Formats: sequence, C-alpha cells, structure tokens
Amino acid sequence: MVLENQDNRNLWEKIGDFFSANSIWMKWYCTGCGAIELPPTMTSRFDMERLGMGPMATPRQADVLLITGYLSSKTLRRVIYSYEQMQDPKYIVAFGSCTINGGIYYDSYATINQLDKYIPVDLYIAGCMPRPEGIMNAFADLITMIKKGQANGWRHYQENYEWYKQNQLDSLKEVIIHDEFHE
Amino acid sequence: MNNPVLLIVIPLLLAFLSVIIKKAGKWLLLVGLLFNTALAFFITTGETIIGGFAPPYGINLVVDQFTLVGVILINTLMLITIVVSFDLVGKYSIVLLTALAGINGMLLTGDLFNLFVFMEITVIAAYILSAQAKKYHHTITYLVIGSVGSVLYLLGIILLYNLTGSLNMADVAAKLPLLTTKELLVPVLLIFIGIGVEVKLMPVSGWVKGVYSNANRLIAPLFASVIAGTALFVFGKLFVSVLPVSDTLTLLMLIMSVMTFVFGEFAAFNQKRVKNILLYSSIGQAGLVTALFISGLVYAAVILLISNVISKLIMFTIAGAFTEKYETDDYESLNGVFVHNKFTGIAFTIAALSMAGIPLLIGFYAKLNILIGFFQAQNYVLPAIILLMAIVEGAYIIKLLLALWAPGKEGQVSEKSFAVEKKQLLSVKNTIICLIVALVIIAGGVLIDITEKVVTDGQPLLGDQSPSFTISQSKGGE
Amino acid sequence: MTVMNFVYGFIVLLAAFIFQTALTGVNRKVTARIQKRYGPRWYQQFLDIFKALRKGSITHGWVFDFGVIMALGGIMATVIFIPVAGFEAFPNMDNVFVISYLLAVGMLGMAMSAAGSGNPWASIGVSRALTNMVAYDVPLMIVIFTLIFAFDTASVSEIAAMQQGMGVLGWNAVRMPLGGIVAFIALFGMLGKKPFDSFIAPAEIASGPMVEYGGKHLGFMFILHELMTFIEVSLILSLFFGGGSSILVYAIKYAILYTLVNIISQVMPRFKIDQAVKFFYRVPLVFAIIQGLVVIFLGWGVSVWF
Amino acid sequence: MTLITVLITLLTLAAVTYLLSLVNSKLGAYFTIVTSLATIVMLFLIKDSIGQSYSLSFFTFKLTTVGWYFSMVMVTVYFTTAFLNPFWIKKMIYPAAYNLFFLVSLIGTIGMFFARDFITLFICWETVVWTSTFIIQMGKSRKSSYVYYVVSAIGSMVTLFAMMLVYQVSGTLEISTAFSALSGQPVLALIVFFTFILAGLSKIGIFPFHVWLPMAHGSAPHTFSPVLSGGLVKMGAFIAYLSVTAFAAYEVFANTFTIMGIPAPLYIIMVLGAISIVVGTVMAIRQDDAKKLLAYSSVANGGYILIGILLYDQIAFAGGMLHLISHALASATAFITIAIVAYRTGTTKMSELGGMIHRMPVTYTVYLIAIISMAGIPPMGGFVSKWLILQGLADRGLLFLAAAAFFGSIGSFMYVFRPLSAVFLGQLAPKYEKIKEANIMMQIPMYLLTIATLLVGVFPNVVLRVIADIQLEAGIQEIVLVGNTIVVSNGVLDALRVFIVFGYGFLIALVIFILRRKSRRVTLMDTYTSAEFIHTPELLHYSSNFYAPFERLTKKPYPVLNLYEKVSIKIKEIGHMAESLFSSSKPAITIFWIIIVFAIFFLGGVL
Repeated sequence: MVLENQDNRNLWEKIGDFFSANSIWMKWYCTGCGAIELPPTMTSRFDMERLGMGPMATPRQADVLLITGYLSSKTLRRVIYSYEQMQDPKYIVAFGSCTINGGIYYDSYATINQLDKYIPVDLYIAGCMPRPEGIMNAFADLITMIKKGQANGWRHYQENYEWYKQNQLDSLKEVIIHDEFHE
Repeated sequence: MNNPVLLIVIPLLLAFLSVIIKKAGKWLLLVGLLFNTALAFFITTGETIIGGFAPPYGINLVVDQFTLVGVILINTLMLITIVVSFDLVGKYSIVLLTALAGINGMLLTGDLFNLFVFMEITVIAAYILSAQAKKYHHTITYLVIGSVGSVLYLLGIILLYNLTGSLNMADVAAKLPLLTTKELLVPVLLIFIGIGVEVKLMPVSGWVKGVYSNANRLIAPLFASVIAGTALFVFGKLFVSVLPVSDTLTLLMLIMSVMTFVFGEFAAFNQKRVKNILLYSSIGQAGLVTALFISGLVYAAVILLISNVISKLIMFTIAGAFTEKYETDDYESLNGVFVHNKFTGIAFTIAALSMAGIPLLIGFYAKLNILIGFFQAQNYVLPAIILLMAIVEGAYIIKLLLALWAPGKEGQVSEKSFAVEKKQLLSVKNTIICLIVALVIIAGGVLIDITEKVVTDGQPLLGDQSPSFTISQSKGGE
Repeated sequence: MTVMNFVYGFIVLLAAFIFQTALTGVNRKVTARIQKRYGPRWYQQFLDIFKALRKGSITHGWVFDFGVIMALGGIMATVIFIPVAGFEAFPNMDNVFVISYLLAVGMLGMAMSAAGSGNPWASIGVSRALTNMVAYDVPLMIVIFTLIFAFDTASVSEIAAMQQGMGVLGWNAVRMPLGGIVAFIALFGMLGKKPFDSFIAPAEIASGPMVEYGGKHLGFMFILHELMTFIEVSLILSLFFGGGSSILVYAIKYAILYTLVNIISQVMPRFKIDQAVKFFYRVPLVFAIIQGLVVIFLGWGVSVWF
Repeated sequence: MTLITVLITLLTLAAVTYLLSLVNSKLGAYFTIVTSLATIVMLFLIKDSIGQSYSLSFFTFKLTTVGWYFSMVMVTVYFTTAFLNPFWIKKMIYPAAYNLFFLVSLIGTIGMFFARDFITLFICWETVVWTSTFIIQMGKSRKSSYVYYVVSAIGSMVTLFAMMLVYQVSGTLEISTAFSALSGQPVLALIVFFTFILAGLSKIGIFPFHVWLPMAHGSAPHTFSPVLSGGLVKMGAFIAYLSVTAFAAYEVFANTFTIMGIPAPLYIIMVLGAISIVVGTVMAIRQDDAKKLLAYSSVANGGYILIGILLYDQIAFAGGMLHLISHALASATAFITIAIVAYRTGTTKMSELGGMIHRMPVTYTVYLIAIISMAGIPPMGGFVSKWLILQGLADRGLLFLAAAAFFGSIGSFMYVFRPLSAVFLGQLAPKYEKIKEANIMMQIPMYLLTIATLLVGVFPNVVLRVIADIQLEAGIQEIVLVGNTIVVSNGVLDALRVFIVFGYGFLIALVIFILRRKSRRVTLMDTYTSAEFIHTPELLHYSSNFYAPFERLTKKPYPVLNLYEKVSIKIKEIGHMAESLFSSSKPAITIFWIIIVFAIFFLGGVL
C-alpha cells in the first residue's frame, strides 16, 4: 500500500482538511500497555490540547482511533466494529511494535501480527512502548499528513473493502459474532 | 261492593274453599289476589264498622289515604309476586291466602287488638312459609322471636288499655295527651319492640338473616316487600297517628332507627351473597323509614317505602332465581350472569339504581323528599348521615352490579367467555313482569307530580305537614 | 414586525454565536491554566464546530435529524428573543416565561433526537438531564417569580433596566442576596457545569445524549450548546446582575460571569443526579422561598437597597 | 332552534344509535360520530340565543356563554374520540350499551353545563356519573369502575347536601339566585362552600380525590379514556366556576381571614389544587403504564385549572379557562395516540413497547404535538394558558401556589417525555416489526385535534375572546386583547410572533442542515455499545425505571390511596360487628338485646 502523494483536493476539501487537522478527537482502544502513556500526554506535562486534540466518548464523535498495543482476535473484532462506526474522515494511529509485527506476541496463536492487513493504519509509532514525546511527535506528523491530504487510510478502506474484509474473515471467521452470549 | 271488609273476608273465604278443593288452591289464590287488587283500586276513604257496635267499643276498619296507598301497593305487590312465582306456590296457597287476609287486616283495622289478631294470622302464615327452605332452625328462631314480639305487643296494648280504657286507635290517640311520659313509657316501648320485630329494627332482627337468605324466589320477595312493607305501614300508622309520643322517647326510637339504618347499610357493605346484601339493605332501609315516620315525614317515608319495596320485589325475585338456577347467590361466583339475561339484568339494575338514589328513578325522588323534609325541620345531622349512607349504599350496589354485568378478572377486558355458564334466569313472562315493574320505578321518578297525586290524592298523609318536592320548585317558583 | 426584525434577529444570533464560542475557547484556556497546562488556541472551539460540520454523519431515522433541527431552531428563536443590553430584535417579546419555555423546545428536540437514536446511554442521559432540570429550575423560577412580583413586569429588558443606575447596589443579586445565590447556583445546573454534569458524564454514560452524534449532528449540538449557554448566562445576567447599559459593559460582565462559573466548576466533583435533586431542594429551594417571602411580605429589596 | 330542541334531538339520535347498534354495532358506532358532529353544529346554531331560559318538565336550562364554552370543549373531545369507536366496538362486551351511554353521557354534560337549577344540575351530573361508570367497567378493571363511582358519589352526595341546604335557606333552587341568601350567614356559607365544591374536586381529581383518575383512566376502554380525561374531568371545573360566580365566594367570604387577598376557604381549596399538581406530577413520573401516566398528568393539570378558575381575576381566570380547552385537546390527543398504539400492539405498558415511530410516524408526530402542549411549551395551546396562569400568580404574589405550578410545569417535561421515549422512540422490538400505522379513520381525529391545539397556541385570542365574554358575564374585568396580542398588567404575549420566530429559527437550522453533506442511514441496532455485539433490540431499549434516581427519591409509601381502603375496611368491620351482634340465629341473643333495649329506654325515659 502506497501513500498517495499527488494532491488532487479541491478548495473545500483543503479547508475541510485544515479544520480536521486542527481539531482531532480521539477514541482510543486500550488493548495493550500503550494506553498508559496517554494520560501523561493529555495532562499538564505534555498537554496535547495544544494541538486541538482531545478525548471523546464514542467512535461516532471521534476522528482518530488509537490502537494502543497488541490485538487478540477477540479484540480485533471490536476494533473493526468501532472503526466502522466512525465517520469519515477517520484515521488510525497504531502504537508500538505489537501492531506492526506482533512484537513479543509474534508467535501467539491468539494475537494478530500485522494490523494493517485488517484496518488501514495511517501512522505507526514505533517503540515498546513509545514515550509521550514520541506520541506527541506522531500527532504532529498526523496533523501534517492531514493538512497535506495524505492521511487517506479511510479512502483505502472504502476502495479496498473486499480485500480488508477477506483478510478479516480469514483470520476471524466472522467479524460480528452471533452466539449465545450476544443474542 | 267496595266495602273494605271484602279485602279480608274474600281471601279467608277462599282459603277455606281451598281446604275443600285442594287441587284448585293455586287458582283460588290467584282469584283472591286478583279480586283484592281490583277491589283495592275501588275502595274509598272512610270508616267501616264491623259488628254493629260503634267505635270506640266496636271494631272498625279505617280507610284513609295512607291506608289506601298501603292496600293498593301491598295487594299489587303480592299479586305480582305470586304471578311471577306461580309455579312455586304449590301447597302454600292456603297459607298465602290466609296471609293475604291478615295483611289486609293489618293495614285496614282501626283497633289495636284487632291489629294483634291480624298480625298473628300473618306472622303464623309467615312461619309456615319460612319453613319452605327446610332450614327449620331458622324457622324456630323466627317463631320464637316473632312470638316474643307479639307477646310484647300484646302486653303493650294491655297496658295501654289499662291507661286509656280503649283499644280503638282514634280513641287512644285522643286520650293520649292526658297521659304523662312516664306512664306511656312502658306500653309504647313494648309496642315499639313488638312491631320492631316485624319491621326488622336492628337489635331485634336476629331472625331476618336466616329466613331471608334461604328463601326462594317466591318467599323472599314476599317477606322482603309484602310483609315488610305491611309492617312498615302499620308502624307508620301506629307511631304517627296513634302514639305520637314525647321527645325523649322519640329521640330514643330515632336513635334506634338510625342505628338500624347505619348498621344495616354497613353490614350490607360487608356481604358477599346477593340475598344477604339485599336483606341487610332491607334492614337499613326499614330503619330509615321508621326514622322518617318518627320524625313525622310521612310523605317522604311512604315514597321511600314504596320505592324500596318495589325495588326489593324485583331484586329478591331475581336473587331467588340465582339460587334456583346456579345454586349459589355469591356474586363473585355469578360473575357476568347478566350477559346471558340482559332484560332481567336491566330490571335488576333499574331496581338497584333506584335503591342507590340515582336521579330520574323513584328512589331519588324519595331521597329528595327526605332531604327537603329534614332541612325544613332544621335537622342537618340526619341528612348528612343519610347522604353518607347513600355513598355506602351506592358502593355495594355498584359492586354488585359490576360483578353481575361485567365478567372477567381484574386486569382483563370483560368478555362474554368469562361469564358463568348460560342459563335462563327467569321465564319470558316473568322477565316482562319485572321490566314492567322497573318501568314503574322510572315513571315514578320522572313523573313526580303524578306520583305525588297518586300517593297523596291532594291530602296530607296522616296530617303530615312536611313539604314535598314538586316540579314547580325546580323552576324557582315559576 | 418587519423584515428588519428578522435581520436584527439574525445579527443577534450570529453575534451571540461568535461571542460565546470565542468565550468558550478562552475558557478552555482558562481551564487549562487552572490545570497547569498551556491549553488550546482561543479559537479552538470554532475549529471543533466547523470540523464537526465538515465530517460525514449517520442518521437513525427522520426523528434523529428532525429533533436536531427542532432543537437548534427552538434555541435560535430563543436567542432572538434575548434582549442584549436593552437591544431587542423583536420588541416586547422578551417575556421571561416565553424565553424559559421556548428554551424547552430546544431541550425537547435534543432529547427526542437522542432517544431516537435507540441508544440506551442517550436515554439515560436524557432522563438525567430532565431530572436535573426539575432540580435547578424550580428554585430558579421561584426567584424569577419573586422578581416579577417585585417589579410588576415579566420583561427581561425592563427588569434589567430597573437595576441600572445604582451601580453594584442596584443589582438584584445584591438587593435580594439569597435569590442571587440561588440564581448563581442554578446557573451551574443550567449550563451543565460541574457539579451538575452527570447527564453528559463521558466516562460513565458515554456522554449521554450526545452518544450517537457525529459529523453535522454533533456540530449542531455544539452550536446549540453555545447558544444555550448564551441564553442562560444572558438571562441570569439580565435578571440578577443588572444586564448592561451598553454592549461593551454587557460583554464584559457576561465574560466575567461565565468565566467565574467555569473557574468554580473546574474545582468541583460531580453530584449523582439524585444528590443534585436533593441539594437543590434542600438549599436553593429554601433560599428561594425565604427570599420570596421576604420580598412579598416585607418588601425588602424591591424599591430601595436598605 | 332552542336548547330543548337540541337536547330532544340528541336524545332521539342516541336512541336511534342504540337501535342501530342492536342491529349492527359498527354502524351504531359510526352513528356516534354523526351524532356528536350534529351536536357541534347545533351548538353553533344556538349560540345566538345566549341568555335565554328554557324549561322542560322539572328541568330548567339557561343558555350561558360559559355553558356554551364548556359544552364546546366537551363536544370536541367526544366528537374526535368517537372516530375510534367503530374500531373498538367489536371488543366491547355490550356494544349497543356502549354507544348509548357514550352519547347519553355527552347529553348529560351539555345539560349540566346549561342547567339553571340545582336539580337539573344534579340529575345531569349523576347521569354522566353512572353512564360513565358502566362504560368504564367494559374495560380492564371492575375495581376502577367501583372506585370511580364511589369517589364520584362522595362528591355528588355531599354536593346534594349543599344544594338542599341552600334550598332550605333561600327557598329557591335556581343556581344564580339561591346562593345570595347565604351572604349574611358566614358559618352556613362556609359549610355550603366546602360541601358544594366537593363534587367539583372529586370530579376534577383534586387531591385527595384523585385516586380514581389513574384507575379509571388507566383501565377504561381505550376509546373512553380520552373522553374521561379530556372531557368529563372538566365537569369539575364547571362546579369550581359556579362556586366563584353563582356562589360568589369572594364576596361571601370578603370579611373572613384572607391570605394574600384571597379568602382563607378559597385559599385552602387552591392549596389542595397545588398539592394535586405536585402529587400528580410525582406520581406521573413514576408510572409505567402510559395511560396511568397521562391520568396522573390530568390530576396535575386539573390543579392548574382549579387554581386558575378560583383566582377569579382578569389574568389567571382567563388562563384557567384557556387551560381547560388546551388540556382537553392535548390530553384527548395523547390518550387517542396511546389507544392506537394499544390497538396495534395490545399493550399500554411502556416497558413492553418501543420504536413505534418507525411504524407509526403520524401517531408519533401527533403525540409529540400533544405533549408539547401538555408540557406548556410554545407554540402550542398549553403554553398560552400556563403563561396566563403563571403571570396571574406572579401578579398576585402567590408564592406557594406558584412553586407548585413551577414544579408541575417542569416536572411535566419529565413525564411527557417518558412515553415519547419509551413507546415511540428507542429500539423497535422484532415482535412489532409487522405492525401498521393507524388507518385513515383513526388519523382524522388526530389531525383535527392537532390542528386545534396548534390554533389555540398560535391564535389564542380566538378562544380568549369567548373567555372575555365569560368574564363579562361573570362580572370581572375582561382580559385585554389587542389584535393578536394578550396584554396583562405584567407582561405581553404575541403567540403568533413566537410561532413565526420559532419558524424562522427552525428554517435557519433546516437550511444549515440541508446544506451539509447528507447523512448515511444506519440501522437502529448499529449504535454505540462500547464495541460489544448485541443483537437483542429489547435489551438495548431503555424504558423501565426510566427515572430511577427520581423514583428513589420519591419511594416513600403513598398514604392517600390506602385511606379509602382503610375506611372501606373499617366500614366492613363495623358491618361485621353489627352482623355478628344483631343477626345471631340464636333467639336467646335477640331476647338479650330486647332486655338491653328495655334497660336503655328505661334509663332514657326515666331520666
């Protein structure tokens, strides 16, 4: 998957992206150890509100989904479900090496190794775990990407929906599960 | 031909005849009743001397407007009762004829001792009739209490005779003002209790429950409307025109009557069986009627009496039919019984609503007269009690009606399928008769000026001076 | 009623929105400073709203949309009726009951739309919001009732005008101190500030009524919230703190009042909703009734400051 | 056309309806619509002859503006509700009787409103009571019918006492003149006032007589609940009206102890009204059954009407009278919509319903408008009347009444929203997937009532002019109406302008909404669930214990309901005592009583 570099946005989209870049609301999925790095990022030490970012309660309201660590197949379902409930434009930032290659869980039968096979990740933050400085840096990058119109993961997801679905089904059998605990 | 004596003699004669011709008994009874009813409409007011001795030494029959109303009403009611339950008369025709004679005698006689005689005739007939239910225990109770009552009454008139030297009602009434309260205390009290047993005043009405609640379609209305009505008429006659007594005694009698009224209504509120409700309501209403008589509101009392006996006739007949067809008269087991017997139900409902004092029925007219009468007499406590009791009365009547009309448990919509099994309560003939009687209730309440004219014929009853409600009043005297 | 009235109305609407949104942004910065943070840009609130309007959105049926429109429409109509420093877009329409009940249209619309989303959190949030309203509104209305009785008018601008010319001593909050306290506390409830913010508790019921909103619906909700804040603060300002003789004075007083509320609320914990009801019916209600009795029977605070 | 002709025509039509119903009950039900429509037409025809008197047998009538107004309110409710009759008539156990009683109760109310003398008033009153009693029993509960009758009977019997007392004092039964005899006798006047107004209190459902409303409204046939709440309850308001006009309570009690310029007896009744506002509101919030909830809201609104009418001044009186019609319309509408929901789903329990808007949008919209009016939110009828009442209260400085009024009006947001949310909004249960919208015939009354509610809200002066006539007739200052504006001493209201500005705001919002990108339609179950997969719509529907925190606060046992039961039990106990003491089957006990009676009489007679 290659990030599109040519800028073919019209004026309205550019204005829109300006607003999107300067007001990013997050919904984070506290799956691993990475979530613990977010409170200091938000509070007075690093203060991410400077960038116009803030936490939101539900995926409907949020712009960016933070995946803060490894994902088991059980949680992947929820991540996909939450992601699909978000509104366009929407972005995903993945934390730590677990989301890139499985990290220390690379050979676990229950976790997935490569997140962007299932949902489009706009930005990875390397490290195990990334420090708040790293996170802040990543957010600044994300803002730049949005401004430039390069954070197009959600478009990719729409365009390659079958491919993503196939990957999801291969790994999970079904995304939205129906069993006696959920009926 | 329109000699009131015939009202007594003909039934007696027919009673003797029916001893001879046993098979014709039923028909003789019908003949006697028809004759009496017809004659009742033709007799005129006046005095009839029997035996040739002029009163106060001889016996006389006095027909005034009050008696006339009583005679017409009671004979008609008895005719209706017998016609409705003609199939149940059977071997009781002689007793019924005798009772008819006794009742007419009670109403007509102008002599205190003669009243005792006729009362005994009636009551003994009633003992026999009460035995029809085969609950002899209750009959014996009735017999003992009734006899005690009669004896007390007899003692009373003996004492009165001792004091006044007369047994003629008019004569006694004339001599009464010469006596002191203390002298009158014992005889009046004895007479009051003696009559009270028949009138069903509360502490001495122990027999009523046993007898009424087991009586059938024939006997129950006979007791509740015919005999009870007669007793009340006699009570009115005695305590309004013959023994108008002093304040203390009046007060005590009033308290007893009102107590009967209140307790009767309360007890009726507590009942589950239709007949029990009706019998306690009868007791209560009897208490109210006596209270009215004692207070001197004769017209109101008579209207209430009329409305009550007519209602009770219909209701006891139908209550009797309940026991006959469903072998119970517990209203909860008769849930929705009127679904299958709408016309019977309508007659029952009209009678019941009249009892509860719903407007445009005669019961309401009675209530209005009572209230106007009491207020005119500056009496505010009794109307308050009467109206409070009207709430209680309305409550148990509406509960009864709801149970009988609307089947289904609480929380379910009424449906026909919830009702008790379908059985015809009354034959077509009887239903029509009940409906006609119910129409009388409506007519009496709507055409109140005619009602007043029929009842009073323009003269005050027993010298009653209390006001009555007329159409012109509502128009503000236009 | 001419076209100009509608134009004025629109101007009021726009001014109110811009002013309050900017003020909200400033207050976010104030909040941040209280928390020893740098805080967002002062125009961050504008960015947030326009971003939300820009985003895509979902709908759960026509009532989900209709409720939002009705809510914003009702609130906008209310804003138009608010007298600002004596200026009214529609003269003689600033009846306090009209304003406080027209405000309810907005709330009803929002509640309806939220419940229409079919999300139980939204319904819980609405049920809490309505309960909260019953808590703060009764004491407040009693105080307002006292004002109407005292000044014999229900016009907000007239009540505001009557307080002017005497400096601070003319303010109703000073003339009727208990009533002022009640109004000030009720303002927290009206604005949904801590400690009375349990109906939007984000971590507890996922922001309550707002749970399903995203995109333009959420943008509408933000605009609605700014305008509602404007109405509520203006109402309290005009009724209890003397309004303003000129737009500038009005704006300054407004900003101070709002910021004060914000600062206080930042150091508050959160009441459970039944605790909020209990609190409002124990303290402010009693204060309001005492104030009412004092004004009605003793006449203190009506004509003169004693 | 005279009133007598009208009444006789109506009675004839009622009889015709009954006979038709015997042949075909549905036809008879359609005829109830025709008859009630005929009533409206005839009422308009007789409007010119206001002021004339008529008499028939012992009924006497006088055409008054107030009677006409009340009758119009009543007939409107009857007429619109009658549209539902054809659909329910098959479910009634006694269809013909239902149709008959439906119309007879209408005729009874009209007769009552035009009554010139007490007897006519009482007869018509009782006619309505027992016809409605028999209709209520066709519904779910016999007990409710019983309670309804008993509470009504308490009212009517006590009032009969007052009427007869007045008759005794004044010697006339004519309502307008009879009370004048009381002016010199304060104690008597006090007794008459409290006893006379009791019927009104019991009918309008004022605390502590409100117990019948939730029971009767909740379990009456669905087609009769709108009439009960929208119509029959207003009969009580008429009695309240009589107690301030014919009885002239303000003049009679002018010399008694006054509270804020209101004579103490009137103030006591108003406080009862205020209590019923609070009780009605609190209890309505706690209900799970939609009809019971609306019934309790009727209790609360009855309090407003009572306070308004009893204040008997320029502002609040007009408000009370206007609230009469706005609540009648709103309440009838709300009950009709709930009835239709019950017709389609078979239940009125809110916890069993949900998401009806997706199947019945028209019903939903109609209910929405009804509750906007009921909660007193502009631009509907309920707002103008509440505004007038509140302005009137503020003018007089009646703090405690106002506190109750505020609580009731804000609390009403809570209780009116609950059915909206629990019945119409939220998740649609799969078992209701197949249900349909109300059919055209059922929609007609909803449209009519909604338009009426809106008209009263936007052009209240049309109604207020009639009310001004009533005020003129009653001899108090008329409400000042300038064009479309209501002018009172402490405020002005132009409802049309409020409506237009609201429309303006709505338009702006709509334009912004349309200009933005179109939303994507998602299913109801596609909702935020904290990323949990839930497939059972019922579990995602929040409807039971809706106001759990508030309910916790008001959990204390509710004593008044038990009061009647306790009295009833006491009566039964006394009855049982009397029975066991005096009705023994043992003769000896009777003899014992004879001796006791003797003893008492001797003591009494000798002493």
